Amino acid sequence: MADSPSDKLAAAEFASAPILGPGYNYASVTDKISAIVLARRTPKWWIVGFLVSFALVMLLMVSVTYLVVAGVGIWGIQIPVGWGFAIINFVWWIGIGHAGTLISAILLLLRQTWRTSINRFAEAMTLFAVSCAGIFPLIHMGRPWLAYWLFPYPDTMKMWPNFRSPLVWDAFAVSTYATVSLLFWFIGLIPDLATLRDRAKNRPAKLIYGLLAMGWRGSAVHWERHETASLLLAGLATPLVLSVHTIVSFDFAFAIVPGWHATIFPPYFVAGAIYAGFAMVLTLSIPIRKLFHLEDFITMRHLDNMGKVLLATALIVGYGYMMEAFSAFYSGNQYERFMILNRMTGPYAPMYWLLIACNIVTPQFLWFRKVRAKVGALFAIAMVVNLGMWLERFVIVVTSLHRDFLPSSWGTYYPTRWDIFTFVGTIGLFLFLVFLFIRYLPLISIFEMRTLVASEEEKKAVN
Amino acid sequence: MAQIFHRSTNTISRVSIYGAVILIAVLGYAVDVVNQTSYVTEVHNARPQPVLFSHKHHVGELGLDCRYCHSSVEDSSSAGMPPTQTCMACHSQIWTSAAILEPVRASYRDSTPISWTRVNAVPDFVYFNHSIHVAKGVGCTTCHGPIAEMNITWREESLYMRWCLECHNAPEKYLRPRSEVFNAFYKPPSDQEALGKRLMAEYKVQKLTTCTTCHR
Amino acid sequence: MEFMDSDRKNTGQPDVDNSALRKAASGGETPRFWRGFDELADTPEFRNHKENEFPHGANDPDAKLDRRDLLKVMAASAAFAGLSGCTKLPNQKIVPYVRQPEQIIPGKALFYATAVTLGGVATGVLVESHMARPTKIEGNPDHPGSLGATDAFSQASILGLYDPDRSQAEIHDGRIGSWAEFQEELSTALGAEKGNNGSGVRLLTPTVTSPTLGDQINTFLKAYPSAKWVQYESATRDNIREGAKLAFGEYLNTVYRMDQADVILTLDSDFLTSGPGCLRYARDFARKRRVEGPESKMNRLYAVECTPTNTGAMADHRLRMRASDIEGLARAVARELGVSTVAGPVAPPNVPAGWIPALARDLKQHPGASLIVAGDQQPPIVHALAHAINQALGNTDKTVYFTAPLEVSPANQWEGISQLAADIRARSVTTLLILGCNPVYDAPVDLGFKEILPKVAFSARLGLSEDETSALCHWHIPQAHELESWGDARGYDGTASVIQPLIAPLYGGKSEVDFLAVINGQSAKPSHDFVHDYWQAQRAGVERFDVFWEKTLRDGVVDGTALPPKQVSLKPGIGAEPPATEAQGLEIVFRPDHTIWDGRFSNNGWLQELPKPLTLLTWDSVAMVSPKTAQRLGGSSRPADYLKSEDAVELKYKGRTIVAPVWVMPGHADESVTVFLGYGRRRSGRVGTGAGFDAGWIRPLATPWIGTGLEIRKTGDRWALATTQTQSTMEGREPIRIATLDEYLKNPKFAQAEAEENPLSLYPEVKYEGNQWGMAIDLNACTGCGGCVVACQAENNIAVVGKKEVMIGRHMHWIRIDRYYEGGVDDPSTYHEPVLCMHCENAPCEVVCPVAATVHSPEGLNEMVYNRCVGTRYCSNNCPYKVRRFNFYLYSDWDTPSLFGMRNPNVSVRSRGVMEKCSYCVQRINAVKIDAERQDRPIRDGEIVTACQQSCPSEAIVFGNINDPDSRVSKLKAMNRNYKLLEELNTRPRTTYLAKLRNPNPEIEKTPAV
Amino acid sequence: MKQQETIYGLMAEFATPEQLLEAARHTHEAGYRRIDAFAPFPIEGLAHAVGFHRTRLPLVVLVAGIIGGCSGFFLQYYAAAVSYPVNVGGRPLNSWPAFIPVTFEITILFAAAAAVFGMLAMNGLPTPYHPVFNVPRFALASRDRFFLCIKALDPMFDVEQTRKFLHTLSPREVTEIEP
Repeated sequence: MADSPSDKLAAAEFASAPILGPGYNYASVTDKISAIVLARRTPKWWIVGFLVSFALVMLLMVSVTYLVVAGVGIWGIQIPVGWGFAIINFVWWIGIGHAGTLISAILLLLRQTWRTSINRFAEAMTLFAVSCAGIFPLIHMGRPWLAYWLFPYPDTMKMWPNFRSPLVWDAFAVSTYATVSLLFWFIGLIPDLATLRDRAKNRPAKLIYGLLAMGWRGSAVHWERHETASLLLAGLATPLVLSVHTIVSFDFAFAIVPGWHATIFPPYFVAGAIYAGFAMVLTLSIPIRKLFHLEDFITMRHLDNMGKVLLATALIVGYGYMMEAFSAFYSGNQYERFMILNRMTGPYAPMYWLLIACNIVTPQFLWFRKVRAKVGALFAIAMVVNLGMWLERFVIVVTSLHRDFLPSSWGTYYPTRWDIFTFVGTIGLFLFLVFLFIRYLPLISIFEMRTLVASEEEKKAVN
Repeated sequence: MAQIFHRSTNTISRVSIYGAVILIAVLGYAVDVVNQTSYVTEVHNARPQPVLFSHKHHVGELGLDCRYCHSSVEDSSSAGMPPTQTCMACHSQIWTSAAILEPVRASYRDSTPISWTRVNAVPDFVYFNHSIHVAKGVGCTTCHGPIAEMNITWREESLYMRWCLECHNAPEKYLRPRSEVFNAFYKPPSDQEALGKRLMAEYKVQKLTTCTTCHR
Repeated sequence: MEFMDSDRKNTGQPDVDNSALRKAASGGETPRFWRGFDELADTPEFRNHKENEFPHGANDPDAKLDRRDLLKVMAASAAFAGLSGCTKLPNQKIVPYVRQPEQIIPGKALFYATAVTLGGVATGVLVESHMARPTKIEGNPDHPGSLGATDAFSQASILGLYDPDRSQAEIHDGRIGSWAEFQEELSTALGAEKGNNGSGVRLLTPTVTSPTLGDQINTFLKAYPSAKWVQYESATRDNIREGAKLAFGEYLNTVYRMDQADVILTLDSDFLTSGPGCLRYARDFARKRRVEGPESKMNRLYAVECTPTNTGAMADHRLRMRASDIEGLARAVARELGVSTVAGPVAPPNVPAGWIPALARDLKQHPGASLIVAGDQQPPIVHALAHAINQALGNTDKTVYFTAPLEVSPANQWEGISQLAADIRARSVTTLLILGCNPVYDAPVDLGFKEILPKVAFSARLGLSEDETSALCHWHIPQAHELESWGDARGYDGTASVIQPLIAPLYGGKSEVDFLAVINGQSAKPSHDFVHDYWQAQRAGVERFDVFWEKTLRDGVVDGTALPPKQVSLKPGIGAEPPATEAQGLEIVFRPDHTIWDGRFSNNGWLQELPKPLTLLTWDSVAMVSPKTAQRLGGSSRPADYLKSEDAVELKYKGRTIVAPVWVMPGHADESVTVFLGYGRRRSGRVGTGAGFDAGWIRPLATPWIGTGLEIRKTGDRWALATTQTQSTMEGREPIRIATLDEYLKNPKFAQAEAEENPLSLYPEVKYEGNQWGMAIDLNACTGCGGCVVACQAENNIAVVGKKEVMIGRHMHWIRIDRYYEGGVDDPSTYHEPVLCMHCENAPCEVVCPVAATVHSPEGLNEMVYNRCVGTRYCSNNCPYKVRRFNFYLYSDWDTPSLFGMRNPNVSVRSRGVMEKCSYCVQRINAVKIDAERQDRPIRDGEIVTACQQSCPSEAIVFGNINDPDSRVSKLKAMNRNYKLLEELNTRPRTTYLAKLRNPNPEIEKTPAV
Repeated sequence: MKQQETIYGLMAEFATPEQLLEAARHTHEAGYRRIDAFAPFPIEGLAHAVGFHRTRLPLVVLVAGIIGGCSGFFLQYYAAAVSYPVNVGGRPLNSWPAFIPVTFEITILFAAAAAVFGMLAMNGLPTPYHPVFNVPRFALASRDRFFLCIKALDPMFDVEQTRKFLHTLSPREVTEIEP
């Protein structure tokens, strides 16, 4: 069993602040969390937020429909900039997804007990982010209805995908990632679904939660296998999550375009992903703990830790940018040199410097405990980082392409309103799913909170 | 606590889960099967024609050579459809009053072409050339089937790319001597493989599977 | 007439019955010339047009039907291509002939020889015809003016033929009329004139070199002695004619022998890419610049010009100078070369010290092998001086000779048109018959044709489209396109070609010959007979004229019609009278547009979208100014105020103003503004109407080409322009490698400096055996004319995307001509580089395609399979040459039936969302391969010719088998000038370039430029 | 033994995990084998206490992973080098380095699927209906109560004896479980 009481003890001792408010027992954590789901009355803010996000989903529908009818020409893409917002957004969303898996898998392996209260919705966030990401590779195609050609199947043409293409790797990586995340998330949910089944008052809820819980009854043997499965999945998900963003970075690193063709991409994409992901977790958890009064479960300790992770990854990413510039100059390759100079001084220079400001300068405030202790400040920084990471992808995609080898084919890329609608639309879809999730599923893992309570009590016993 | 579900739910739920998996597999296979059916491929589906022309009679019984009507097959991409003139060459002499031939006579009389219904067609993005296939020893009936037995002409093969590649990957299985190309009654010999290999060498037949062979 | 044929795939469009022959073919034409007629007569999409008598296109059910089927097939093949190799069989019909004509074999192309004309001068062409539909124009190797090459205009005439905006019916005062009705009205009108010998009758035609037409017109003038015949074109060549008259006292035709000239001086002339014979001149010129090895020589070209031209770009020494100063320079050179009695200032302004003497010395050293060429826009005196200098250098009859004029009756067209205007104002014109001309749009504006034309009692106009002039005439008669009509015309050296129809008039148009026949009351006689009979009369000597006629039609030229050199004697005292006083103020120069000429091609999408050389602008005309002048005109020293490209300005000249976009043109002469004719059409068609601004509006009778006193005022607005290249410098990269001849001889391997012997590769080398296709492009020969671009567009069914898309950067050309400047913005050297798919052996595009839609063929082709492409655009991103083009929208026209017939049946018409690019004309490769295979023989070198190569006048592009050491392409690639573009990327391109060489005059190269 | 038809077994309820763990140990030591314990969260050693030693799940996952990896690579090799060999960018037909990412992803996919479905299968889930749900207070097993069940199938099972025995473990209460 991963989080043995003793480990939790150790973790708790080193911990500066508590990771669970005082005075909670099995019953109270159970009731507090399941109450959120089973509450009769839906909070007003939820209804408002839900409707807003729903409206944005409709915007997405409109944009995509028009896209399929008219063609990708409605976007700003052209030659030389064949990829624009679509791929930028794809990488951005995928990156965001990574934090969830990281928290649920890697931190589990590293026995970080503080993950307990945030991993459930972090994982959910992963799923939602990946589903937003998944839309773009599909719709950015000139003929999306033929997307299935990217997968191998015996067809009447005897044709196969080209397995040398990073896009095919992408297709496999992203779909695998989505599937595994979903499974991981679901088996984590089973015991809590059982809890809801047993707490639910009205029959439909009982039925639905009951079916989903698959008749979980908390048998010791079941728990044993459940724990093993979770650990195995964590072990699998960890290399998977690293591979996914590595492969996403291959989309660029495998191309010969100056600014893409760099060995540094995989590590710095992964770091960037975690960076973006944690920023998004913060962005979500801060309002959620406020609105659902979960300050005792998602404590300042959590926010503080996430702030630290943010800072750490910010430094890695910053190092990435530095090395990119350095190797460009050091390489002596005129195209690379030009590329980096063009980023810094060319038509898109503002984007580049704004990105530096967002991703490297701003997070430096997190060195100060005071800042990390201010919820508002953390939230602001997280938002800035979200923006910064989007800009990073913009810079990578656009500034590399718009001026490559032959000056004769240089061009400038301007997004159209449809680029923006589609992007905003996916943000809407993301929020839409988040709202559904926090209303109808336990947004904190109940059974793991119970284990946490158990460990707290042992701590008392020891003291 | 009371039971929420009846005993049977256990079985039902398990069956439905594993059933779903199997169902998906079956559906996938079904699509492939349907694509092979004559409903999709039109294979063996005799199509109505303005004139009840019988290859069985003209080729099978009278033994007309393919080239008598499809005259450009040896030097053009298209095998060519016979002008009314060609029909009238004989039918101005025989069956001159047969009702069945009225459309032909009418066409000749007031110079309005007969519009036949296409039986063998490939998509617009496929560029097929009859002359080179004929020149390399691919017999008419290899693709067009037992034409000498067709009263109303039907399509013998799916004309799917997969089908084309069967021969382009292994011509030796299908080649025949040039002298036999237009023989509608040709039966491949028992040692087809050996013969095919010999002819491949003799006719310098290549295994062309590169895209631009057919797609431009 | 059948010239050659090649194995091509059937169009898949129904074959058709030729029974309409008897119905349709009027009278006694030899049927087989008319075969095109009948096939078309019955194919559905054309039937629409025959029945569709309403010109303003009431939508036709049949057309819709066709379209639906077509879209069905398209959609189906797009949507289901994946699941099933081909879709559920669409219910197609096969419509065979009733009686099959002997030449036509379904699926095989026929080639017919004919000619297309510009300004009356013929270029011999071969027209490829599929199932009697003309689909492509090639040069006629037997025609001296073509030698197998074509220019953009002739290539694009195929689109002109199928242009859906062509007029489709006789219009009488705005209502649909009929040909018969018109004939009646005309005969009454002429009948009324009979009494006074037709003194009220005027015949307005473009320049006529057609012997047959001339003969008809003379017949008419005999019948109506007092009637007047006026020839007029706004891009008139009066200056040349008057120049000859000034020098020799008579109208003459000047022919150059570039192959004889070692030193050439052009005075504002663009002889390489425009004007009669330019194709031939470009070829001869380029041949004098083929540097094969150390021993080879190069000619030397000096260009003095105001507006940068392709010729100027090719020059070894280019001197920019206001157009009105060039006369001064000509005088100075003449004096330097001892042409006596030349008056005028000692040296014109802005000429580097020692330039003229050095030039003169160089010319002197090449007596009989030098050449002075004066430009069409230069006044007669400059031409006269040029003649005089050539005479003095002993070039006459060596590098230049003179013949009788090409025109049937040469005349000063501007005097003609102004006289006509005067007569109309004086009410002395009662009947005006206009053949093709569009005076309302392009006549000198102060003649006010728009106002006076309605004053004519009976005016009729024969025109391809219902344009500005037709709108003001009582009658508009749809004109038959050159590819639809019988006629003849003379080439640049006088060689006559018979123009034969490839197809029946799509919209029931009438040819000029038909029209004259009606005027002469011979409407019963078919136009073929006029041409036939005329030449029969000319060849009275020949027994078996039918054989001669047959041969003439087959060859495309009439034997022995080239005009013989004429002995000329120079008039004394040329240039003796001092030049007109130095013109003051800002200069304005008018020039015909490079792609749409005087506006006659303005509704031609291919030509509108063809990037104009040097500016690479499309869909627009501009007012060109030099950077310095742009600064000055800014009115202040603040760079923000300088005139910039795309600033809208008001041009005020001789009291008229027009708003135009500025284009700051490096290398343009200072204090001079160039504007281009042909734009700002008000009634042209879907494509041409409204594009650009009408420079003609400020072009008075007095100054057709060059004037001074222009005023410019900034409007403050912006006029967005669509150019296909925004970056003009090489940014320290070396896409084009350049050296002077001396440098090259010192270091013959300069172009291959940093080439590695065998670049590293992780992977085992792929063995390429058998035929391996490759291409070599000689940058020393390429003039950047753009002919190849349109040729490629025609051959490969490339779509036109329109100004907006070009502005975003979505033009579709498979071959583009890059232009780079080197040196300061004021007077840079200009270089051209055609870039098409390199067919890399290590193709970056192929590896990244997820669905293997672009892969490598065993013969080394980089294949692009449209029907497999899903459109990720990854390949384009990863193509360092950016030669891939993407269908962001459904660019190909799947709706307009008339365009279906134009398409090359051997190339898929691309649908939305797929990538496309140069295929090395794989359809041609396959056709030849199949022929060779069937005849069991190897493919001969030069047997496969790509469209761009075929059209190239300067033979810059060579394609062939690089595995065969004796092939031309291998030989070129073996040269030490040969280099690979972006070699350092190790993409191993199959297309390579021969470095550019310049041959400057050492004396001048030393002197610093001003 | 007629009890088996009438009841599924006996269920004892405890207040704390420690008590349950204790009780489970004793019951096992007492020789009962068909026993099961129910808790709202995993308790260290409980499974061991009820006599469950090790799960075979990891092995299943390993095998699935290996199968996935092999089939993944073979699929690519077959497609690129056997079924339709074609020169792509001058790369060899079997560009195995390029095939690794997909191979890896398929390995993970198979292994992960095996882990989840293996777990469910071994646990005999889904089982929406189960006798233990008949125990009135069993709903609390997913909240804060801990249960020990001795099944009637146990050879040592006898309603009275077993009930007595369970009471020695000082449960909150002992109830019979309807089948």
